[in-house]
Amino acid sequence: MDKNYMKLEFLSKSANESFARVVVAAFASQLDPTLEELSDIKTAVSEAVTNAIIHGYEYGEGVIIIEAFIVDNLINITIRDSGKGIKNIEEAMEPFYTSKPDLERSGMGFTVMETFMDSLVVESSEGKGTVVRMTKEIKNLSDEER
Amino acid sequence: MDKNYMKLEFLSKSANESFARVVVAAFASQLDPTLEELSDIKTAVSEAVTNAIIHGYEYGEGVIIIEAFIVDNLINITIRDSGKGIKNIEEAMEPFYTSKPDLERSGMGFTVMETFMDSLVVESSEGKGTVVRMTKEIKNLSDEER
Amino acid sequence: MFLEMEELENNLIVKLKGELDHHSSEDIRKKIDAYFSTSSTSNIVMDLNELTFMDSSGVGLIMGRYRSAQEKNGYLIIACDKERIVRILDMSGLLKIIKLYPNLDTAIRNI
Amino acid sequence: MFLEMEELENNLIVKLKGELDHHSSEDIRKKIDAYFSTSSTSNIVMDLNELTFMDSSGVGLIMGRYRSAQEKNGYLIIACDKERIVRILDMSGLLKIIKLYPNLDTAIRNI
Ligand SMILES: Nc1ncnc2c1ncn2[C@@H]1O[C@H](COP(=O)(O)OP(=O)(O)O)[C@@H](O)[C@H]1O
Ligand SMILES: Nc1ncnc2c1ncn2[C@@H]1O[C@H](COP(=O)(O)OP(=O)(O)O)[C@@H](O)[C@H]1O
Repeated sequence: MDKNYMKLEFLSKSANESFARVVVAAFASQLDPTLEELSDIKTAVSEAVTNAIIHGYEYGEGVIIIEAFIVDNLINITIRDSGKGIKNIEEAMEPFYTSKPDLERSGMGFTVMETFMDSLVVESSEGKGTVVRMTKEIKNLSDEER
Repeated sequence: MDKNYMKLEFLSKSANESFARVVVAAFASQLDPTLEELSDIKTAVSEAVTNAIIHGYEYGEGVIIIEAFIVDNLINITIRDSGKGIKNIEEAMEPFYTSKPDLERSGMGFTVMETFMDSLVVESSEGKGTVVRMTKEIKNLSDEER
Repeated sequence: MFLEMEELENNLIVKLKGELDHHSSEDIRKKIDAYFSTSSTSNIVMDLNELTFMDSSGVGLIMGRYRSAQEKNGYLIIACDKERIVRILDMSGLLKIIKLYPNLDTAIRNI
Repeated sequence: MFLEMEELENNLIVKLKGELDHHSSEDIRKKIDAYFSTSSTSNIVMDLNELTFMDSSGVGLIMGRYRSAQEKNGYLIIACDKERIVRILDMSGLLKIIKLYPNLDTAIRNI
């Protein structure tokens, strides 16, 4: 795969969490990733989309936008909401930090994204929304290495 | 499923034909369709996306946009390109009509869409592009009826 | 998309597996044509029973190979009992000119 | 997402199957809580071996049920040997306070 691009918009409904995972996984599968790499991507996307629904839109109506670019064997994924935004990004990204412990959030979302992807950048502005950018290189293992 | 919406944009590459099918099928599966209904939708989407790639953009670069709405148990799918458009829509929709017999097209694309979906509307303007609108009601059969 | 080809007397047996759409049919067409054009066989038997998806691009692929066989004074027959695929073949008028058998064994016995 | 619950002596055995995310965990939580709050059992055994997906929402679900068990002076243990899920549990510090066994049989024998 030389280059490819897709953009997906959908409503901030929790039923769309699994939909978002399937879409990004189907797109990423053009790079012939291992099952492990595909699960890494699905997990990271799930975290970011869930955050947009719970924290960004606080269960209200909103649109979530996922963009994914493929260049050679790198996949670049951006997940964007126009929700309430994050005041202190550094604090938000700390393991175990959550602003919604009452909703049984673990505060591990960003940590999971960081662990499973190669890079993670979060941009946010209060009242405007949040953008999560992640990249992952797909190793393209030969069949024996899998 | 009360109401849901998604919009997908992607490049007019033939490798994205199967990607588009997976995305629409994953979205439609929220209505709990039978395998048969899901295949109907996948086939119709495949025809419209293939047409955008071959006829709309004539294998050149372009963006294809799919929108899907769910309202109760109806799914409404729109596939749009900004390609060369269709001069005579009536003729184009006739079974066996193809402008590209040399490419081994059968001229059956629109007929397949009409057969597998409940409704099909095609809008097009030369030099601007084509919009294909299709709907299908998902019967929500009980387990015994499947 | 997988493709298996095998010669049996005067017949080229072509087994298709997976999803046959416009994208995959381009590659399949080239492979069949490359094989068939240099093979001494003149008939083609297409086994579609392991396809999990086919749209009208499949019809174009089959029509094209039907013509290649005709050019060698041979013919093409299809092995398929998947309802959905048979429906598309029927809709396209292919079954008026091409013989259909439910499976490869029956197709071969009736060549 | 499927859920199976069964009482075994003082333990509520909870088997989760499918994809455990924020969406499915809401439903699962309600069902476990409704059962456990009226049950005479005080421990929870969570079998995660048939999960095909879990993200950090699963961690929240498990932490919450761990607390419910504590409130009944019981405890929660996990049966799981899926590497990816164990990794998320470990990352979240859950394995410092919750015992993990590779499968349900071993978990039950060691309650
Ligand atoms: N899209 C978002 N919009 C607003 N706030 C967010 C968003 N994503 C994350 N946050 C903030 O960052 C915190 C940490 O996020 P995360 O690590 O995913 O943990 P959790 O979702 O379990 O709270 C959240 O509790 C929330 O305050
Ligand atoms: N998106 C499109 N843009 C431009 N022309 C189109 C488009 N879709 C269909 N057409 C025209 O309509 C004709 C019939 O389409 P179809 O029934 O799908 O058959 P086929 O794709 O096999 O040609 C095409 O040959 C083409 O001329």
